[in-house]
Amino acid sequence: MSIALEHYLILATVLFSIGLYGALAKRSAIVILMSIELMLNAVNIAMIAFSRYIVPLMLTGQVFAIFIIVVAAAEAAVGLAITMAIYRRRETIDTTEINLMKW
Amino acid sequence: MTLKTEPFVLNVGPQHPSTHGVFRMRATLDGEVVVDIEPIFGYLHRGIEKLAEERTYTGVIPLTDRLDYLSSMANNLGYCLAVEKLAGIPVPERAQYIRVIMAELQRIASHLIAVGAFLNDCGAFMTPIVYMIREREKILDLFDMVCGQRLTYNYMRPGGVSQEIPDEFLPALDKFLKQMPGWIDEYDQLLKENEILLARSKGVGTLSQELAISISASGPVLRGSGIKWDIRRADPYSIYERFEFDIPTGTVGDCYDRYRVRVEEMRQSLRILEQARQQIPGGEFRSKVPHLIRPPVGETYAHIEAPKGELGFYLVSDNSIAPYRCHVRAPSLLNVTALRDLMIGWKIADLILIFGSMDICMGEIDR
Amino acid sequence: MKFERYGIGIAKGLRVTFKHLFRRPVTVQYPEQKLHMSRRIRGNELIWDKDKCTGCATCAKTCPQGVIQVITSVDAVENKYVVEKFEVDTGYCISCGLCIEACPYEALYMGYAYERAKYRREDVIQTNEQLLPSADRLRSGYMYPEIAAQLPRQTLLLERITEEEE
Amino acid sequence: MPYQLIWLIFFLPVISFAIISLFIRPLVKAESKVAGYITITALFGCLGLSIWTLVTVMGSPHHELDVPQISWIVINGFPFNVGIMVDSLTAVMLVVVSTVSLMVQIYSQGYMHGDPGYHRYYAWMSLFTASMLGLVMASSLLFAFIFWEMVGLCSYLLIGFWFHKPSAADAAKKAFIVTRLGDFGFMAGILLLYKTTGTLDIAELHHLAITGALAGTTLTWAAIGIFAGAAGKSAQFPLHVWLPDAMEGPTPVSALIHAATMVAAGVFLVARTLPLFVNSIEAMTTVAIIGGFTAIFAASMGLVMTDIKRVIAYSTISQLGYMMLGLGAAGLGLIHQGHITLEAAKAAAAIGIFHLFNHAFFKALLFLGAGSVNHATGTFDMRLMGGLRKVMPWTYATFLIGSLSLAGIWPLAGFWSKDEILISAMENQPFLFVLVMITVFMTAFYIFRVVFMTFAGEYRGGSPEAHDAHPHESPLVMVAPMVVLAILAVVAGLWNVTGHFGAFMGHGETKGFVEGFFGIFTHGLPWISLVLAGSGILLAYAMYSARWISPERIGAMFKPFYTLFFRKYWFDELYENVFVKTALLKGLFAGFEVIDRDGVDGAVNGVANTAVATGRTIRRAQTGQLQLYGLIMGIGIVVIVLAIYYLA
Amino acid sequence: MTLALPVKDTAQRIGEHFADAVTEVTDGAVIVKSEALFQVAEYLKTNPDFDLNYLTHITAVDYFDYFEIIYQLTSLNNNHSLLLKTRCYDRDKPVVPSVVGLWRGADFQEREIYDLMGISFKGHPNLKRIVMWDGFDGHPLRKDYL
Amino acid sequence: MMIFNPDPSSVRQMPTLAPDWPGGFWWHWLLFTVIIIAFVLLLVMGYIWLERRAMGRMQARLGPNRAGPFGLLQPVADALKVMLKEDIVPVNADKIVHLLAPIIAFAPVLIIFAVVPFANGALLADLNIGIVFVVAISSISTLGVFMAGWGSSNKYSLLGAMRNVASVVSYEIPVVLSIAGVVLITGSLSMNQIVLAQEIPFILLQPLGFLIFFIGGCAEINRSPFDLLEADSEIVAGFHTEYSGMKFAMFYLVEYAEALVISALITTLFLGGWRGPILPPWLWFLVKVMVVFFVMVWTRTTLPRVRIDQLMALAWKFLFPLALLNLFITGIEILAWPTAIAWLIPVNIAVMVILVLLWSKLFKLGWGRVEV
Amino acid sequence: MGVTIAFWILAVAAILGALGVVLLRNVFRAALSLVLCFLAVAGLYVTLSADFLAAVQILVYVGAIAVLIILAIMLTRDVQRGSPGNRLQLPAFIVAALFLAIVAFAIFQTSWQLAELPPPAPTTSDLAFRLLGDGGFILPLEIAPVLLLAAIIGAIVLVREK
Repeated sequence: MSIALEHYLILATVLFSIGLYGALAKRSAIVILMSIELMLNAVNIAMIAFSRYIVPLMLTGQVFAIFIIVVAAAEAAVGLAITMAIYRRRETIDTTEINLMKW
Repeated sequence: MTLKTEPFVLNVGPQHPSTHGVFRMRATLDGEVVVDIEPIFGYLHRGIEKLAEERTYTGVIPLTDRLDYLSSMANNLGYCLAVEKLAGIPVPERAQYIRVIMAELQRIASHLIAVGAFLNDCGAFMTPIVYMIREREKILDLFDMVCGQRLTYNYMRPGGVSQEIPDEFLPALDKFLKQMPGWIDEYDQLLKENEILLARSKGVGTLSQELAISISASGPVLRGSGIKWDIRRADPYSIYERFEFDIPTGTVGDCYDRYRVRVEEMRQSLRILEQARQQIPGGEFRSKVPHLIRPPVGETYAHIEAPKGELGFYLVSDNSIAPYRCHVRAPSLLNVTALRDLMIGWKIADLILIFGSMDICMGEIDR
Repeated sequence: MKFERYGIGIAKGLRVTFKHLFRRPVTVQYPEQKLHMSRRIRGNELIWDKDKCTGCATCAKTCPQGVIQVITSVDAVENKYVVEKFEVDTGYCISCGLCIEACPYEALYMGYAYERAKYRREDVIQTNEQLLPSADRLRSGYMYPEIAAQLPRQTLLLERITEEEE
Repeated sequence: MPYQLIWLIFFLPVISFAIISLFIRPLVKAESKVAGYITITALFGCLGLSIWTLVTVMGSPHHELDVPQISWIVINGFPFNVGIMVDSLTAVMLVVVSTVSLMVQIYSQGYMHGDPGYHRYYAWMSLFTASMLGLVMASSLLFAFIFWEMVGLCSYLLIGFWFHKPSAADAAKKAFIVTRLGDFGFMAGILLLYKTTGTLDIAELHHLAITGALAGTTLTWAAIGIFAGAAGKSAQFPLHVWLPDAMEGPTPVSALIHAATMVAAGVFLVARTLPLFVNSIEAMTTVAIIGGFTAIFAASMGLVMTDIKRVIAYSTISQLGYMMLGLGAAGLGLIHQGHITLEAAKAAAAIGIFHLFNHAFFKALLFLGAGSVNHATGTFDMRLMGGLRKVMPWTYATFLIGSLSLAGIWPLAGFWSKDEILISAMENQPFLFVLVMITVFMTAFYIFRVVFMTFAGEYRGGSPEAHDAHPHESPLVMVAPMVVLAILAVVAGLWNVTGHFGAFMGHGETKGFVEGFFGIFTHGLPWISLVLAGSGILLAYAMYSARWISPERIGAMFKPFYTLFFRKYWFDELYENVFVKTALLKGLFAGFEVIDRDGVDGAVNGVANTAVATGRTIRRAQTGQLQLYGLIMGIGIVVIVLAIYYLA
Repeated sequence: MTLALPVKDTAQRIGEHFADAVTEVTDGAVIVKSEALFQVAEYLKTNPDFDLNYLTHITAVDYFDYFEIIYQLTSLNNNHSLLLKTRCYDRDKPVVPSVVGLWRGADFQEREIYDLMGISFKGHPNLKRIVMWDGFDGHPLRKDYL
Repeated sequence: MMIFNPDPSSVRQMPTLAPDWPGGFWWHWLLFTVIIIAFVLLLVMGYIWLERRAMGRMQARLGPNRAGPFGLLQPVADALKVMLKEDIVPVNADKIVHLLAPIIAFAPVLIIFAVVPFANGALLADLNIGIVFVVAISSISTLGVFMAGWGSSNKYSLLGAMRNVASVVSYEIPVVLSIAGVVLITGSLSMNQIVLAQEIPFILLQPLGFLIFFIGGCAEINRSPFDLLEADSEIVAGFHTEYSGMKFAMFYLVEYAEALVISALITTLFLGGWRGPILPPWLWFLVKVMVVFFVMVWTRTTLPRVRIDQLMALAWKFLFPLALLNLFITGIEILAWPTAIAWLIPVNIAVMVILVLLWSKLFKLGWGRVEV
Repeated sequence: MGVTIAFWILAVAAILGALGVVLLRNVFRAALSLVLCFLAVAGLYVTLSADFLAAVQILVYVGAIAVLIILAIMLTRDVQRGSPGNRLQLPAFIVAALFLAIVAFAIFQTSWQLAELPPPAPTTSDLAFRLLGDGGFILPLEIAPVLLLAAIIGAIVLVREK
């Protein structure tokens, strides 16, 4: 069985779902950030797979993947910085204890 | 940007590559920055002061060898001066010269180690210290020739020195005096102007004049801070008033100044050695001293400018053959007082550097 | 505008190390290559001249470490002490040489040899015959200039380097 | 020489700025004069190239050079082009800017000597000059706007040059904020134009406006927006309040930025976009009226100021009003004629720009003179000066020339340009004409009040903390630029005696020199204006030099007016107290509060109470846990996707 | 040559300022009451005639009846020195004032004396054992130790 | 006029010489895997020997001279000794991380050699992204060091690891920027193409880039004077303080293999790789690599170590702007003179000297007292 | 064939890595497992003949982001706490599973219009033309660094000591 587009898409979906679960169900802010990175990676796989199988000469998906990587880098930097700032202020990065936005 | 992290307690020592002995600093760090530091010692405590109370006046001399084991000759000299002062023993002219020659050679040897270790602490990978140990080796050869030992000389005695210098000593000394200035110049070439060394040591660990006086610092540490205080000049002992030499001082008292002061002091020591070599007279090497010295009741304090600073012996006699109390004023112990002030706010690397620039000998601190 | 000469300091240092690359090293290849020790070396053993010793135990009194033990009996006939046991615990000896200096009868010498490591603790305690001079237990010239004169001249690092360079 | 060299006009000061800020400032001690030399060298190059450009433009067929554009970025097929537009207007502006800038920089060598911020000063001056040159050369409104803002930034930096003085820092902020108000208009205009036409290329916009593709309300609002920007930069009523305060900056800065170049940028902008204005009678009328009103309004305040720089500053505002009036009147004249062509529209700018051209020289000269006086006395307060004529002959002579030129005395530069504006106003706006005739009198009076108070009579001691009780002539490096500018202030007007300037700008016939030089008096108007100006001078002489009339008496007599003028029509207070504090805080917001409390609240409270009760129950759901929200979002997505599939 | 200050005159001058602070004058040393020690030391340090700004060393001697604490003071500017002593008769709880406030160099030396001689220094900021370990019993340098 | 108007045909096509090494994928793969492993292991031993001998001689010592002729077998003896040593794992250590760390640090170093050409076309894979591959893969080793520092549960290790991360992350940037200069000239990312493009060695065309790459490379692999993460006088042995036996040997190997990587990269990027007259290409490659390494040893012998903040300052305030300027200047040169012309050599060297001097003036390593 | 094997290996590695991120108790190990996932994804890119992106993936994700995450883990000392889940574990699992099911369903339902062309072999230069050439993404490419710069500055400001 040769590998087709669906394989990659399913793989991407699985990764995305795992990331989704992690982002929703974890307490540690850093683990949540890691899960979000997973989701972004899943999107990248899908993008590149589309690019490869649907418009192989255009490379549009790859171009978008590059931008997603940029966004991911920015997100990691800012997200971790926020985590650090919160940690310094409140000595914890447990998201269940960070609920300033409540009410 | 400073990234504040958890305070972090780090034990530097007692076994650490660059604590120059079994010395321990409990450093509280913030990231790499030292927030607090506590020097802890006593790992090498042998109770020399207590032991001295049990020994004859002569028997104490081997103990003094083990104070600052990098400058045993100077320790011997200091102790013998104290005993001579206490018991009123005269010293022959030739012995005085031999003592000065030994003391100054010892100063060079000690400074070589100090400078080499300091540069090694800067991270110059072994090279300077290997070079400097090579030079020290030549001095040790001379000492070996004179007294048969390379580290614990036990050479001086109240009233002179233990033996006459051998015949081949003075020619060898001449040779050494001829070569040594060239070697010092070469070491200066190696690292004196090195940009990295300057960046590392200039302005680092600045010991202000006030603080230096307040902590009773002495030796190159005090002079590095720009205070022209040298006991050889201020209170000349032995025959130092006969020699011409300068007292090198630093300007701001940073690590670099202390390093430079030591190097310059080596040059000045060479000058003294030259003069002593020219003037050395013949005669007795030791005055007649009874085998067991019994000084009259009393107390005395004699101090010398040891390589590391003012080394003093405070002797109390009760007219027995052993000192009633023998206190050693150890320069390293007092110099180490400043560590906390100098190190706080610097990084770990600087901590090592500052410690290296103080040139501390644990044998002296713990005694 | 005055430009400082950046890098010159580093270059000078590099020159010094590079020069050393072509100098002869000072290392001594120890077991094959041995230097002559100082004539006055205080090697880590004592050599006892049984004949000269009177058993006065001045050395034992002088020793700051108390490593010398002299047990004597009185020989009433000759009116002198007989040394029954002359024991030196070399393990405690600090080679200060005070005993040699103190000996009024020139009966005690420092050893000239230095390779005297022992495998067992009790071997370092030397008694009577073990202390006598022999072919491999030469006497050092410490406090004895006449013995020193017979010993080979000390090798000086100072001279070795000088000879090679000139 | 290839046309690409024109780029150098812009890049030379940029390079100078880069060198100074990157290398000179960190590396060289503040005492060194290197920065000044670099700037002056760069500006010499600029001036040479500008003159060459002017000559080339004169020689070219349509007084326009075709310099190829560079595509910077293409968005959706729409290219943003980087280009320069070189026509007669640009060429004239280039010469003005580089000449004045060069003179000011040379002068600054003396004036700023020893200032700790010397290098910074030159860096910013270079940057300013570069931006100004970029502004006049920009071929696209987008780039014009960019440089416009850079000019504003430099102005801010330079007004606040001595930022340790609170007054300077405040003045800088004030200037920045007030001009920003106008810039909003400018930006809105640009956006409006871009939205309507899809281009920002000035030439294309001109074309669209002339052909009528761009017309009606859009055009009017766009033009008024642009004019708002221009009014902000050119300190037109009611945005004039910043300029007098901007005198806190170093005097050469005032001379360059707040007299000759940046404030004139507003006029330039209107001139540049005049083809847009002339298609909207409303916009054109606004320009004319604001200009004319500003002229007399500012002049009236200039009458009573005691600070020499402030007098000149108000004079600048007044003169800028003249220029606006000149543009407006010419434009209205064109509209009245009916048939509007691009050439005619462009040419209509000639009158205003000619005044700008002359004004730049004599006003810079006046400012430099004021700076020179300050250099000697340590103060700007005229009441502490006097009698400087003897000790500062060069300053006096040049200042006098500048004053005469400003007052519009024949045959100095000011006369010629002012006269044309008067003629144009008379033909198109009789009411404004009356106002500006009064202004002519006022102008002559206040500037000679300055001259007499400063230079005539006895020395009144200078600044209390002056280092030197004896004022002295300024050094050569300061006097020389003043002399050059004085010569220009005399001869610059002669360009259009023959009508050549107008022709160069694209309009009108030329005549012989002699005919123009003396023929002007065949009209009645010059006579009237000369008489008015003369009487102003006379009155000033009477009051401040000869003391026939006591100024105090006059002041007491016209006490209400004096107070009104002296307090600047309470404009600062108006803005501060009325607009900000009263109108906004008390009036508008308070009104809202009343409506809110009584009208809205009553109706709402009932609803609100219900809502609160509901909210109290529902808010439990809002736990502040982001993840819960995420979960619900996830559920939502799942539901939606399911729904889509179910429905499809 | 560092000049030893004439003890008689010095004692007299100290006595002028602090009545009965000086208990005894031996040849070479001035002995003051331990209560007045800090004030006397401060006077000696700050008075420009003495200007004894440099504390060469501190030591203590156990004479069975009393402890003698010895302060060797030096003036770096005037190059003279003075031996200042105080005595402490309470063998069980010997206390003398600390001079760390005047000379930081006294810090470790006082700790060492406390450690080895068992003399407490009142006012010392960090008086704990320095060479012996915490919990060590006794004071080795006392004559009655072993 | 378009400033940037890329056209595929305008990229200079390098003449590709046919690889003179055996073809066939699997054979090629096998051969080069063996060659690489042998090359790395042997050369690492050679490096250790060279470093110890050269350093010994520069320090007036002899260096290793007992095992084998001239002590050549000393590295072997060392390796044997260290492998026979007890493998100690601290009680509190994270065992798995502790175990994995040396492997993760070591593997990427080997992988990098896949794209290093030993002779024309003689490389495991002539990837068209060659140099990006190198940069990417080399960033993985950091992770190994990090894991070692973390997994040892030793404060010195942790400090060493932190220092390593800080320095590697900082120095990656100037290094990549200086590589970019080379890539601009070559127009290809492939290592083989880069070598083929070097009619003139790029050290002459890119002297500033070479300097930056050399300094940055030394810092990235923590060679003296940037050997902060194992600064023996400060933090004992840094991240591998707690390692012994085999694992320590791995780190030791990594250390020298990384040095090998950097010297191979410098050789390939700046010194013309395997190109050279007379001698066979692979020998040229070896000689150049050795020379580069000797310079590293030389500096290590001479220079003191910088401090961590000075290290960072050097990266961000000195190398980074210079690298940017270098890239900028190179870009202008490429645009203006698309073919590398010989007279750019003196110009570029002059530019380097001027820029370095100027920037040194602006830049101070800093005294760096932090107020607490 | 080779690609098929590679795909399955890499896919399994990626999923294992991803599962490790969410399941491992030790945060440090979770981060390492994330690195495994990233590396596997990079490998997948290679199988999709996106070699340049694979290198970029390693460079950015492994070289920068993972290191950053580990650094943050060290600085927050969070590793002692482990990585417990919150109360939403079960609903989150259900939502994730549902999401997976639906999207998988959608993927299989859609009939993809595949192009049968092989992709360009070395993508680097083509990618460059797509990004920088006419009608390319030059503006986004210029904006992206601005975004990054802003993010970096923001991060610095956030972690800076007040």
